Order: sequence, then C-alpha cells, then structure tokens
Amino acid sequence: MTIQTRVLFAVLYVVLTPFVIGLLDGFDRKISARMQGRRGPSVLQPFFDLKKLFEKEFLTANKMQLFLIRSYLCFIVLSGIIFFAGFDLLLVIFSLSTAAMFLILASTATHSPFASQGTSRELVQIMACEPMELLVAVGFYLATSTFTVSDIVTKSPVANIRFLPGFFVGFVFILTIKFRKSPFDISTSHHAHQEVIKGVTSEMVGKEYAMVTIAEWYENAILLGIVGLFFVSSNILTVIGAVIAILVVWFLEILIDNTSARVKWQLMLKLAWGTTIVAAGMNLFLLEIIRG
Amino acid sequence: MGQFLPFSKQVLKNLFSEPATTQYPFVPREYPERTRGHVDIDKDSCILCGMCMRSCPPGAIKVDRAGKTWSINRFDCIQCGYCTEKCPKKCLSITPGYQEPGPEKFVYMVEVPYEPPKPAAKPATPTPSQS
Amino acid sequence: MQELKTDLFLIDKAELLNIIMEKKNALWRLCQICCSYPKAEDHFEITYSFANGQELANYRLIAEREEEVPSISRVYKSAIYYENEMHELWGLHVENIKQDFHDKLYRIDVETPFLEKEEKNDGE
Amino acid sequence: MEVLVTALICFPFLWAILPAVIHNSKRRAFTVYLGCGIVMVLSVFTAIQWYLAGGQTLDFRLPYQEAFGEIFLWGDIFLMCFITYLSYKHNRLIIAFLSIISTVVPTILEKFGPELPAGPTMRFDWLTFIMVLIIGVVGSLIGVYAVGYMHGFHIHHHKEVTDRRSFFLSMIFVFFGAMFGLVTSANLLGLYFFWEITSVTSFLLIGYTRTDEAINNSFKALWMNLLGGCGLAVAISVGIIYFNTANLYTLIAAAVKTPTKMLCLLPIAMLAFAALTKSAQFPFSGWLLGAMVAPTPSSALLHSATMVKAGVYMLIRLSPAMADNYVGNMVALIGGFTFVAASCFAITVSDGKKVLAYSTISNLGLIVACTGCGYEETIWAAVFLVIFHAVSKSMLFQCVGAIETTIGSRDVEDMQGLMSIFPKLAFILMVGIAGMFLAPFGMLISKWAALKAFIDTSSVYVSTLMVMFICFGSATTMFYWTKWMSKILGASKREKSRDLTKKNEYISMFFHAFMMISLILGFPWLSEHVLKPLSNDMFGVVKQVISYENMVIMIVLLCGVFVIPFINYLLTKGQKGKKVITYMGGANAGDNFNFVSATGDPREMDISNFYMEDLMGEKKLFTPAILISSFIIVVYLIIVVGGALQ
Amino acid sequence: MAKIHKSPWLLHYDGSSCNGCDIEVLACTTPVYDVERFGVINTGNPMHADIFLITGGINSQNEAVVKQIYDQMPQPKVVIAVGTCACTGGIFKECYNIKGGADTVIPVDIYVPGCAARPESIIDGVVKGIGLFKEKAAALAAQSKA
Amino acid sequence: MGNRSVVPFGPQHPVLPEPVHLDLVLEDEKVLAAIPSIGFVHRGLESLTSKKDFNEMVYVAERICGICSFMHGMSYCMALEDIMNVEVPRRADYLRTIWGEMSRLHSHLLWLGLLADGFGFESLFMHSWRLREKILDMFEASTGGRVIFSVNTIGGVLKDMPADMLKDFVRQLDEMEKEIRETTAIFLDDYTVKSRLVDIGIISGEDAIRRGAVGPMMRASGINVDMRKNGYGAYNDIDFEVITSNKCDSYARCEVRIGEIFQSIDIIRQCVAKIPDTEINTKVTGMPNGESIIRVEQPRGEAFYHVRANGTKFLDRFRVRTPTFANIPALAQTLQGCQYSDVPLLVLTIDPCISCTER
Ligand code: SF4
Ligand code: SF4
Ligand code: SF4
Ligand code: SF4
Ligand code: SF4
Ligand code: SF4
Ligand code: SF4
Ligand code: SF4
Repeated sequence: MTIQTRVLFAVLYVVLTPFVIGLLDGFDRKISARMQGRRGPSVLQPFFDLKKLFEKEFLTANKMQLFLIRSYLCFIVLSGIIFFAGFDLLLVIFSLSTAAMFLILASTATHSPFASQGTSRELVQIMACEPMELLVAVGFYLATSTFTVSDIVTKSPVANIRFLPGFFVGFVFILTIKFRKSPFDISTSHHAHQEVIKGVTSEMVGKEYAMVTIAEWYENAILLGIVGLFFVSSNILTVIGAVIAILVVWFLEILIDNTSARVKWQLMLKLAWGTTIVAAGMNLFLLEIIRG
Repeated sequence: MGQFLPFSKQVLKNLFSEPATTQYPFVPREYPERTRGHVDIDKDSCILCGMCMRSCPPGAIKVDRAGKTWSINRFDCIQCGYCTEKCPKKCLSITPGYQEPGPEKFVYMVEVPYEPPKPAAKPATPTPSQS
Repeated sequence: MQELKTDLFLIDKAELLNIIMEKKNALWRLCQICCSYPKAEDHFEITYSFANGQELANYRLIAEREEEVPSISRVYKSAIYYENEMHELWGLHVENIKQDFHDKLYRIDVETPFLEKEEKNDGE
Repeated sequence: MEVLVTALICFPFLWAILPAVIHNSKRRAFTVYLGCGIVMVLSVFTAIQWYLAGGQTLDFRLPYQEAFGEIFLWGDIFLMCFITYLSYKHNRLIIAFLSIISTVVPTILEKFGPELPAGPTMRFDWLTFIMVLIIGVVGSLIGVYAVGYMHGFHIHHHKEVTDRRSFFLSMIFVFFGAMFGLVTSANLLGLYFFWEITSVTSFLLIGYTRTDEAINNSFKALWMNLLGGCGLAVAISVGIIYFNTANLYTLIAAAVKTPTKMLCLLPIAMLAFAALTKSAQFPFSGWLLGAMVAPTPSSALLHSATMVKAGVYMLIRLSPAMADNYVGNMVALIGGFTFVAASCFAITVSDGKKVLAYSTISNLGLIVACTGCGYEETIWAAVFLVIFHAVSKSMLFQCVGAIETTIGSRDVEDMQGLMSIFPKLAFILMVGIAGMFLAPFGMLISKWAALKAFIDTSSVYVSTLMVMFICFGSATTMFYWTKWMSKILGASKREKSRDLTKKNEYISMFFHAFMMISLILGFPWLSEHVLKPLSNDMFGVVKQVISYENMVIMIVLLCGVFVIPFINYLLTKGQKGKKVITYMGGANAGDNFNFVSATGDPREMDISNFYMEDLMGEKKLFTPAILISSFIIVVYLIIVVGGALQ
Repeated sequence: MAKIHKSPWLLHYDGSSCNGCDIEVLACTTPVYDVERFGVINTGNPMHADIFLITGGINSQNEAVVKQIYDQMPQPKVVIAVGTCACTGGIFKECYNIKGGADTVIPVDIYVPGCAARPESIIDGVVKGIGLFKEKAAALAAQSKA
Repeated sequence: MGNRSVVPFGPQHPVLPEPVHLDLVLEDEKVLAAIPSIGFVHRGLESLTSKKDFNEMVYVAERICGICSFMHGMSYCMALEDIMNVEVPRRADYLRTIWGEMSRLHSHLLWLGLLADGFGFESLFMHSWRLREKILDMFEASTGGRVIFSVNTIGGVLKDMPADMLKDFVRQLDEMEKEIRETTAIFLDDYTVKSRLVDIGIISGEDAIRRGAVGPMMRASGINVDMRKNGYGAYNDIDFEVITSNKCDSYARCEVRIGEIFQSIDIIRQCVAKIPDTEINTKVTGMPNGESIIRVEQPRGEAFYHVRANGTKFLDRFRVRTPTFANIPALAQTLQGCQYSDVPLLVLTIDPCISCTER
C-alpha cells in the first residue's frame, strides 16, 4: 500500500466516522424503538444530542477529568488511524487498551461512588474482551502470516472468514460487550436504568460526555472495521460483502440488545471467556494443525 | 429458540408493524366522556354558598360572597369531584380537558351574577385566563 | 386480658412479653403495631396485631404519657420500624429498641406531631 | 578483562566485611555508598570496556583458577554445614538432607570422579554484558536506597526489631558478588557455588526480622532453592559422568547438536528445573511471596529485581537447547501457566507489596515462557523483558516502600489520591506501572514479539496453549495495574502531610525513572546494537524482530503517551469549569467524601476496587495451580529422565 | 406538522408524591406516549440532565436532595413541576411534613397541574420546557460570547 | 483489608422511581450490609384526620398511593362502613371487586415492566407497559381517571359500569390475555432473565413469617395467605385458588405475580357474569363512632387499616400499615449477601411502594 492511500484512508476515517457511525447510532435508536413498539426519535437524534452536550455549561467535579478524556479520544482516534491506514493489527488492540485506561483514569479521578463502581465493571469488561481481541489478531496472523492490516487485505485471495469462523463467532460475541449493549452489566450501557447509573460517564458533564460519545463512535468504527476485515480479500468486490456483513452484525447486536436481560458481570466474564476459549480456541487449534 | 432470545419473535413482529405510539401533541387526543379533566362552573346557577370552598380537600376553590366571585386555582385542584357532589345547586361539573401547563400558577375567576336580595343583576363577563 | 371486641384484647404490660413469646413460638407473624392517643382518654393506646394464616389477634396496651413500654424488637425484628415510628411521631418511650434510629427514621422537623396536635385539639 | 571480572566478583565479597565491622551508622552509610558507587562504576566500566573491545564472546579462566576452585569447593562445604546447623537448630532436617545431597554428590564427583579437561571457566558475552549492567546499576542503586530505608525502618518504625543493619548491608554486598559470579561462570561447579550463595543470602535476608513468620518463610525459600540446587547437582553429575565436562556451554552445545537424544536433554532439563525454582515459577512461587516479610522493600526488591533474574538468566542461556523439545515445552508451559495464574492472584490481593510479588512471578512467567520457546524472537523479547522488568520493578518496590513509610500503609486502597498529596512518589509509581503494561512501553513490545513467536512454535499444543496464555494473561495483567493506577489518580481523602522519604531514596528512584524513560527512548538502538548481536551470539542468525514500520508506530505511540496528555493538559488548563460535588444520588453530606447515611448522620464513603476473591482468590485457586504446575513438571521430567535412562 | 427535534434529557425525582404522577411520568416514556420522539431520554443522572421533572411536594428530608440535584445540573436547565403536589403541595399541603410545592426550594419554570397529571399534560409541559430550554441555551451562548 | 466500599444508594436513583436510600457496604460487588432508610416521602397524612373530615379523608386515602389508589379508597370506606354499620349494596361490592382486580392487573403489569427495566430488558419493560395502558384506558372509560379514580364513597361507589361496558371490558381482557401470556412467558423462560432471578434473594417461609412479610413476597415462600379469602367485597362469591410457590426466590415472586394476573382476569370474568343489579350506594348519615380493623389484599399484599372514630367528624386515629412497610424487614434480609446488581432487583421484588410506606 502506498503512503498516499494510507493517508487517504486515515483521513477518511477521521472525517467520516462521526457521520457514518452517528447515523448508524441514530438508526439503532430508531430500530430499537420500533422493536419496542414505539415510534422513536429521529435518526439524526445523536447529532442533536451532541450539539446540545457541547452547548452545556461546563461543570466538573475534578479538573483532571477533561484532559484525561481528551487523551482518551485522541488515543482512540490514533488507534483507528493505525487500523485504517493499514498498519499492525496487534498494535491497534494494544493502543485501544491504552486508550481505555485513560477513560478509566478519568472516571476514577472524581471519587464518585457510581463512577468508581462503574470503573471496576468497565475494567472487568475490558478484561473479558481483551483475550478475544488479541486472538482475532492471532487468527489473522495464522491465516495470512501477517499482523499488518494492509497485507491481510491485499494478500488474501479469499475472505479470511473461511479460516476463521470460530474467531468470528467469538468476536461477534464480545462485540455485544464492546458496543455497550444491555446483555451485560456494562457501566456505560446506553440504558441508564442500572445500579451504577452511567458508570464511568456518571460524572462527565456536557462536552466531556460528548467527547466520550464521539470516542465511542470512533471505537465502534474500528470494531466494525475488524468485522469487515473478516470478509474482504484482495478482490475489491468483497468490500460489498463486508459492508453487508457489517450491517448484519450490527443488526444482530440490536436484536440481542432488545431480547435479553442485562446479566451480571460474573456471568459476562464467564460467558465471554468461555466463548473465547471454545470458539476461538478450537479454531486456533485447528488452524495450527493445518499449518503443521 | 427455547431459552435463548425467545423474545425475538415479538420484537421482530413489532419492528414490522405500526408502533403503538399516539401522535399527540400533533394529533389531539380524544377523551372518554367520563374523563375527569377540570372543574367547570355554571355561573348562572351558583348561589355563592361556599359549600364547595369548604369541602374542597386541597382548598383550591375560593368563594367571595362580597366580591361575588367564584375562583379556582386549577394548579391546586386534584379533580376529586367532591365539590361537584357537595354543591347544592349542582352547578359544578368535572369535564374533559385539563388545565394546560404554564410557567405561572394563576387563578381562574368568574364573577357570579347571583344577587341574594335583588334578583336583577348585571350580566358579568368572566375574566378570561391567559391560557 | 380482657376482650374489648372480637379479636381485640386489653392487656397490661406484664402480660405483653408472655404473649409475644407465645405468638412467636406458634409462628404468628407481627402484622403491625399501632399507637394512638385518643383525645378523650388522654393516654397512649398501643395495639399489637398478630396474624396466622387468615386469623388475626390484637392486643392493646395502655400507657400513660411518660410511661415506658418494653420493646418487642428483640423477639420480632420487624418491630424496629413500628417502635421507632411511635417514638418519633408520638413521643412514646420505648425501652431498648434493637436498632434505635433516635428520631431519625423520618427525619421530620416537627417534634412528635401527633401528640402535640392532639393536645391542641383537646382544647377545642 | 579477566582482571576486571575477577575484581567485579571479589570486590563485593571483600567490601562486605566493612559494613559488618563498622557500627557507627554514619560511617557505615558512607562505606556502603562508596561500595555501591565502586560496584556500579566497576560494572559499567567492565561492560563498556568489553563493548568497546568489539563485543566478542570471551572465554577465559580466572587468574589463580585452582585456588578459586578450592575456595568454591570449601565454600560449598561450609555452606552445607551452615545450612545443616541451622536446619538442625530449627528442626527442619529435610532441608539439611537436601543440602547435603546437593553438595556432597558433585563434590565427590569433582574430587574423586574422572579428571576433567581444564577448559575455560568463565564467559563474557552479550547476555553477561546485560546482566552485569543490571546487577551493577540496579543493584547498587538498591544498596543506596537500603541505607536510608533501613535507617527509617529501625529508628522510626520498627523499634522492636533487633538492629542488625550491619549484617543486612554486608549481605547485600555478598549478594552482589554472588550474582556477578553467577552470570560470568561457565563452569557449573563455580556456578553452583554462587547459586548456593544467593540461596543462602536470600534465606538470611528473609529471616532478617526473626519473627516466626519471617523464619518460616525463610526456610520455605531455602528448601525450594535447595531443591533447585539439587537439580543443578544432578546436572553437574550427569555432565561429569556422561559428558566428562562441567562446562555449561559444552552441555548446551551437545543438546543443540542432538536434540532428540534424551541423555543430552537431561542436564538441560535439570538446569531448567533449577532455574524454575529460582525464578519462582509455579509450583515454586511460594518463596518469593514469603520473601515479602523481609523489610520492605530492600530485600523484596533484591529478590524481585535481581535475584530471580538468576533463574531467567540461566533459562536464556539454555534456550537454544530448548527449542522445540520436551524441556522447552515444559519450561514454556510452566512459564505461560505462571503468567496467567500469578496475574489472576495479583488481582485478588490488595497489599501493594504482594501485588508486586505476584506481578513479578507473572512477568517472570512470561520471560520463562519466551525462553522455553527458544526462538530468536522470543529471546529478543525475553531479554527485553528482563531489562525493563528489572528497572521498573526495582523502582516500584522502592516507591512502595517509600509510600509505606510516608502514609503508614502499603495497601493499594490506601494510596487513593496519592497524586494530589505526594505527586513525586505518585509520578514514580505511575511511570513504573505504565512501564509494566501500557502500550508501547517495553513490556508490551516484548509481548508483541512473544505472541508472534508463539504462534510460529511448531508444537501445535504448546503453540495453542501459549497463545491462549498470553492473551488471557495480558487481560488479567491489565486489570490489576489499571486499578492501581486509577487509585493513585483518585481524589485524595488524606491531608497533605510531610513526605518522609529520604533524599537518597529519591535519588535512587529518580535515577530509575530516568533509566526507564531513556530505555524506552533508546529502545530501537538497544534492539539494533545489543539484542541483534546477542541473538547472533546465541543462534548465529540476526533477525529483524520488529519491522521498521512498527517501530515507527511504536515511537509515535510512545510520543503519544507523553505528548497527547501533556498537550491536552496545557489546552485544558485554562478551562473555566464550575466545580460541583460528585453525584451520590442526592445523598452528599456537603462534600465528595461523606454522605447522609441511613441513620441521618454523615458517614464516610469508601470506594474500593474489585478483588474478585470469590472468583479467583488464593484460597480457591492456589492449590489447583500448584497441582497443575507440579503435574506438568513431573510429567515432563519423567519423560526426559525415563528417556535418558533407556 | 413540524417535529420537535431537540434532545432534552430528563431527570425525574419523586419528591413526596403518591406515585400517581411518577408512574404517569414513566408512562410517558413507554410506547403509547413515547417522549423519545422528541429526543427525550430518561437519564437518571443530574450531570447529564437538561430537564428536571419533579413530582410531589417538598418535605424536610428531600429538601436538601432536591436542591443538590438541581445544583448538579449544568446550565441551561429547566424545572418542570409535575402534578398538583409539586405545584402547590396539593392535598397534602396541610400535612406537618410538607413544606409546599417544588418552588419552595428551587425555581420552577413550568407547572403541570393535575392529580395525577395526565401523560398528555406532561408532554405539553415537556414541549413547553423544550421551548424554554432553547431560549435559555441561546441566552447562555450569548452570555458566554460576551 | 481495605477492599470494602461503603457507598450510598439513592435516594435519587434511576432504577428507583421512588426515593429510597440504602447504605451499602460492598466487597467487590457483594453486599455485606445494607441499611435501608426511609422518610423521603413522608408526608404525615395520617395526621390530616385532625384537619379534614371523615368524608374528605376518602380522597386523602386514595392518594396514599397512586398505584393501588382504588384499594386504599375502598379499604378506608370499608372501615368506615364497618364503624357506621352501613350495608353496602351488593352491586357496589362487585364493582369494587372488579376495579380492585383491575388495579391488581395494572399494578402487576407495571411491576413486571419495572422488573424488566431493573434487569435491563428495555423492550420487555416497554411491552409490559404497553399492555398496562389498555387497563388504564378501561379505568379512564369507567371512572374518568387513569391512576386516581375517586369513585369510592362511604356507602358504596359513585359510578356504575353499564352492562355493555362490562362486556366490552371482558372482551378486551380476553384479547389481552393472549398477549400477556406471550410476554410473561419471557419472564419465566428466558435464559438471561432467569440468570437474574433464579436463586436470587431467597427467603424461607419461616423467615418470611418471622419478618412479617405479606402478599406475593410471602406466597412465593410457600405460605398460603391471601386476605381475599376473608371474603370481603364480592370475593365470598368468587371461586379462586391462592397462588403460591415453594421456590422462595425472586423467580418465585415473579411466578406468583404472573399467576395472579391471570387469576385477576378470571375473577373479573366471574364478577361480570354474576353481578347483581342493585343500587350502587347507600346514603350514609350521622357521625362515626367506634373502631374497626380492615385487612385487604392489595397487589403488594395485605394492607392493614385501623380506624378509630369518636363521634365527631374528625377521626381519632387513622392508621394504615401498607404491605411495603411490612415487607421491608424481609427485604433487608434478602439484601444481605446479594450482589450489587441484585440490589435494585431485590428492592423491586417486594414491589415497593414507598409513598404508601411512609404515608
Ligand atoms: S353545611 Fe350548611 S351550615 Fe354548613 S356551611 Fe354548608 S350551608 Fe352552612
Ligand atoms: S375537584 Fe376536588 S380539588 Fe378540585 S375543586 Fe373540586 S373539590 Fe377541590
Ligand atoms: S359552585 Fe355550588 S357550592 Fe360552590 S358556591 Fe356556587 S353554588 Fe355553592
Ligand atoms: S343546600 Fe345544603 S349546603 Fe346548601 S345551603 Fe342548603 S343546606 Fe346548606
Ligand atoms: S512501612 Fe510498616 S513495616 Fe515498613 S517501616 Fe513502616 S511501619 Fe514498618
Ligand atoms: S398530584 Fe396527585 S397524583 Fe400527583 S403526586 Fe400528588 S397526589 Fe399523587
Ligand atoms: S414501585 Fe414505587 S416507585 Fe416504583 S413505580 Fe411503583 S410506585 Fe413508583
Ligand atoms: S401497597 Fe402501595 S402501591 Fe399498593 S396499594 Fe398500597 S399504597 Fe398503593
């Protein structure tokens, strides 16, 4: 991949993500509402929300929070750039977890009961997901002998999902957690009605909260990008397949969100790790055997 | 689907059918006739006896015999209907349609034409509220 | 013990704990404790109600204004709330409640609202 | 060179006499500073000398080698008698037994066995170079720190403990000498002697306070280390009997040449076994945890930052002989398992020192796993890990010690809001923690390389398991470090108080922080100029482990970690934000720390992290972890021993 | 008809209501009334809230709570008193532990009468609140520019 | 060890529509101690007897709680009817029973919704509340109010339900029954829901009695007690079985309430079939003198009314012990040792109504 295309992709990512994912989020809310028999908000609602949040007065319980949140946002974007510019997948995941750390620091800086309890949950959540995220990178390495995203795309003659069904299942499973959908006790879940209020974001006011939202969008773009990565190959037409796959996964997540209760984090950890070990582990083992 | 996501059937059905949401406030709501909305007075039959004032549990009604006014603070009325029962002339009624929300708690006041000694009274115009 | 009404018995302080223990051992549940200060009588009436299945039994204790009544919260834990309430709202002295909120169960601004008012109404 | 190395080994032993005889506190401190300074200068000078000489592997004999041989021999016997006496005194005869076996057998063989060819007994190569630097620099900084710390320990905090500082400080020097000897010896007999010295000094340091707990733990450390010593003894015996050599490198070369012959693997397996005990891998991790009873943090950090490195040093040495064979698999599995298990335990403890101990075990597990894999990439990663780990662990231990002195507790939960009251200490702690797990600090790069290498490991089972171990292990590692970090940044409940940390403690800590940061910045250089030749040394190949591209990204990330927060800090500094109290459901009693409780009175709010004791607590998982790891070791040893005896 | 696209997030606090108004507030978020049509989200957190819906009167214990929650909401914010109790104290205003409507501790912007306030009425109140919110936001923006 | 958290929970909290406060001592998320505190809704309405006459008190009683407002009004009227020896016309009894059961229906559906919200099942919450709206529509059509009805009066009821209205209601209930069955099946079958309910908050039958629990809380622990079996209102003519469960956990409480939903529909059907054609109220004159104790089975359990009159229009004592008040000690026990995530859920499983608890 030439440096120009890399830069192009990175710029596209930075510029387009808020619009695309914001819109997806809007549709998410609309579809959820319809699934609940409601009419729901306009699909542009996420943007109205953001605008409003930026207009709010800035209150804070601890000044350190703002700068940590900005760092969180920057790191997420940086990870996204690494990913979309086609660099090392493993590094993307490492730098995502570094970003998450900033969020965690931001939330505990306030000494708030709900933010702190939420932080602990957030940590558990990261711990539940991280093995699977790393394994996805491992899976791609096994299938293509490289961690580099651009090589994964250009050097695979067929979509890698062929070799990695188990990894895909595991990844979709943890996406439910990553997308902050309700099936799990997630502190920043989009449904406020839980014991830790809004968890890590409890104390974030106005623009701080807006930044966290935007950061989440950027993160979701990376995650959906990884979903797509399972489906693309060097054939340009597979991009269409990837987009369809992304939409299907996205819809599936909404469906799961609307058809299950929020289970406790203990079960979340067990299920996430269990799925990781079973689905991804089996797949890993088989791939290793094939490679000899 | 057994234990796993059994709700998806209904959820998907909802997704593809008309939502239950009413279009209020873009389409006005029709109320059943018994709806207890707000208290209205037939000011012509009122005899300013004050029975309603004394019986009203939150004390929303004021009857001023001397000033010849009957007034109600609709932000205080609980639509219990006790006044309508107690009114000897049955001139109070609870009718559909509620007091619109507003930034101020105002009092709705009517001048009652009833004149105990002299039967002839000037027709008084009710002061319209700013609703 | 004297039957005032169906299922309503008047007891004195000495009998109280016996009855409570009896009820507890027979696995009756404590329904409620009601304190009142009837204007005419000028004393506290504390009514303990117990139920077993559909059955009901009420026991009434009479206490003077400054008299202390024993707490039953060590036998029936749920009595804590009733007893704290009686103390906070009526000013009835209950000895030795298992978990004493010290008039901060409801945290009201008025002192013993029920008792004071009854006094005033007396004069009316 | 020979002279320098000899001096490096002998000087600390001799210098150790000084603190032992000087009882004036000031003068003794001075001698210790001076000694540490000399050790540091000497080690750096030696290393540089060697580096400038072209960095060629040097094989040589010590001057007066025969005399040294005798010293080693009688030293071994002396140690044996000493241990036997102590175990007799404390009624632990099994330990005496272990000691006697492990000393007598090689001694007899050496004295009465076949005459061994007089080859070189020492070696100085790239790995030695790194180890010498670590021991010299980190070790002597620890020495500096110990003076101040031990002063505080006795004078201010623990008046009930007999003041045996002289003994303590001289032991530190003995320890240095032993470590230098250990990493330069090529002859197993010499190596064995130094090995035993480290075991015994560690035993003495752990038992320093002479409480019952300390004595118990010190014996625990002793028997585990002696068990390892037995392994070493067996290796020596096998070497002498079957291969007619006591030279480590000859044995390794033999194993590399015929990796399928079990007999060649046997000494390697035994040496590896010994190394596993020393590096506190499961099931032998108990002693390192026990070592935490010693005065915080000096002996703890001696153990965590330097002594345990003896074990991994040995494994790195052995790793070419462990590529894709049973021994390698055993070591890798034990390491990987330890990595995950110890990091799980680290989640469940709240004592800062214990967290560090478990994290040490866990990180060593990763290093051990890397060595067991025996590829260039993994060795690259392993050496990096050793370097980073030594520096950051030493720093962390010192810092926790200083915090303990200052706030009176080393519980992680009590460190809440350290950033606002003791920013200096907190900063050091943060750098140390970040170094342990954050992208793109050293540990993470190494993890990256290790993961890649494990995928390529040829044994399917080992590869699958190892990949899983690393993935899960990094998740759990992240958990306990992040929660600690978040605690430090939290809002402080304490009043600002006087920082009781001594100046020399700060000097040591800041020096570490400085080293840490320069290591990170100098990491590409390090990779290019130290690790490449090292790999060339050991494997005869030079491999670009980390691509140029990734190097750039890492540097970008690295800058990011420092620059992004800094810029954001500057940008947000001027922000006017109205301060509000935190949200507590409307129950705040006026501030962020108290709430109106159910009884109507203000009650202090406490917030603590998750420890998941029910899920992965020591009580629940420790025994299974020991059993599993013992099982792995026993099975593999049986395979190797059985194969050799056939 | 023009839709009202703003995103006021609600905070609901039950002062000392009888629940009648509370459940009607909740009913507003459910399918039949669905206030999310206007972007309304029932957040539980004052730090995120724009509109404070308060039901029930003020008593000695919740006085401080209401005040505190109100203070924790960032500007611009709108307070809507839902139900007769929150407007004036309603039927309970003579109770010894009722100090009056919500306006006894915090400034109320919109009063929604009714016992219980009907969902339609609450929606009207919220829509008016949104209007007010817009004005306040504009004022705040002007102020911060100045 | 320092790894304990002491945190406040409430009074303002999104999972609790009503203000309750708990001091929680947590280890990780395990609740080691939970001390409930009340009083945020305390109004002191029992004291209004000295300011409002016994007729006005009907409206006060209704506003003890906006969920079972009907039952409160009814119980109060029953107590005064008892004191004043008024014979209530039979049709009024039947109407009261019908409205009472409708209240139970709406309350249980509301509870199911809140429970779903409590464990984060948003669409199930929406579903339950959508079904509940239909009951509210029936209320509005028959009484003019959605949650507060003002149809009770001492001596009977104020509004009649014509026969065709009753028939229409039964038809609507028939239609709803299928939908309710589908929805409630999710509560009983779904894996994720079960993971939140089964074996959570266990309280044995004996403990339930010792702590004085009432209603579904008690019936879910296998105790067969239902005040309706005392035969007030029209219940002596109605054929129904008390629903109990022996599982003693949150799931059992859910099961019992779901069973009661269908039972209520059945009772309404029976009432409509049997309702006699009489007056709907009798005129009451004079002042009450005497005392009466009335126990009524509200959706949340037994409510205990104790009214004492002294021959004036101001009552001596008006005492309401509501079911939630009785269930709080049992709640405190179930909270011990549960998980933080279970706290709101357990609070919900007693179907709390704080406004009635604190009056
Ligand atoms: S009831 Fe009769 S006496 Fe009493 S106020 Fe009314 S009219 Fe006057
Ligand atoms: S309806 Fe009730 S509250 Fe309203 S005015 Fe009449 S008596 Fe008063
Ligand atoms: S409305 Fe009726 S009760 Fe009221 S003053 Fe007029 S006549 Fe009397
Ligand atoms: S109708 Fe009744 S209330 Fe009115 S004046 Fe006559 S007696 Fe008095
Ligand atoms: S930290 Fe504790 S053990 Fe260490 S010196 Fe201070 S008081 Fe003693
Ligand atoms: S206004 Fe009426 S319904 Fe609303 S809280 Fe007050 S009493 Fe209850
Ligand atoms: S339980 Fe209480 S707070 Fe919750 S909806 Fe019912 S009445 Fe409202
Ligand atoms: S228990 Fe509460 S909700 Fe139920 S009727 Fe009684 S007061 Fe209302």
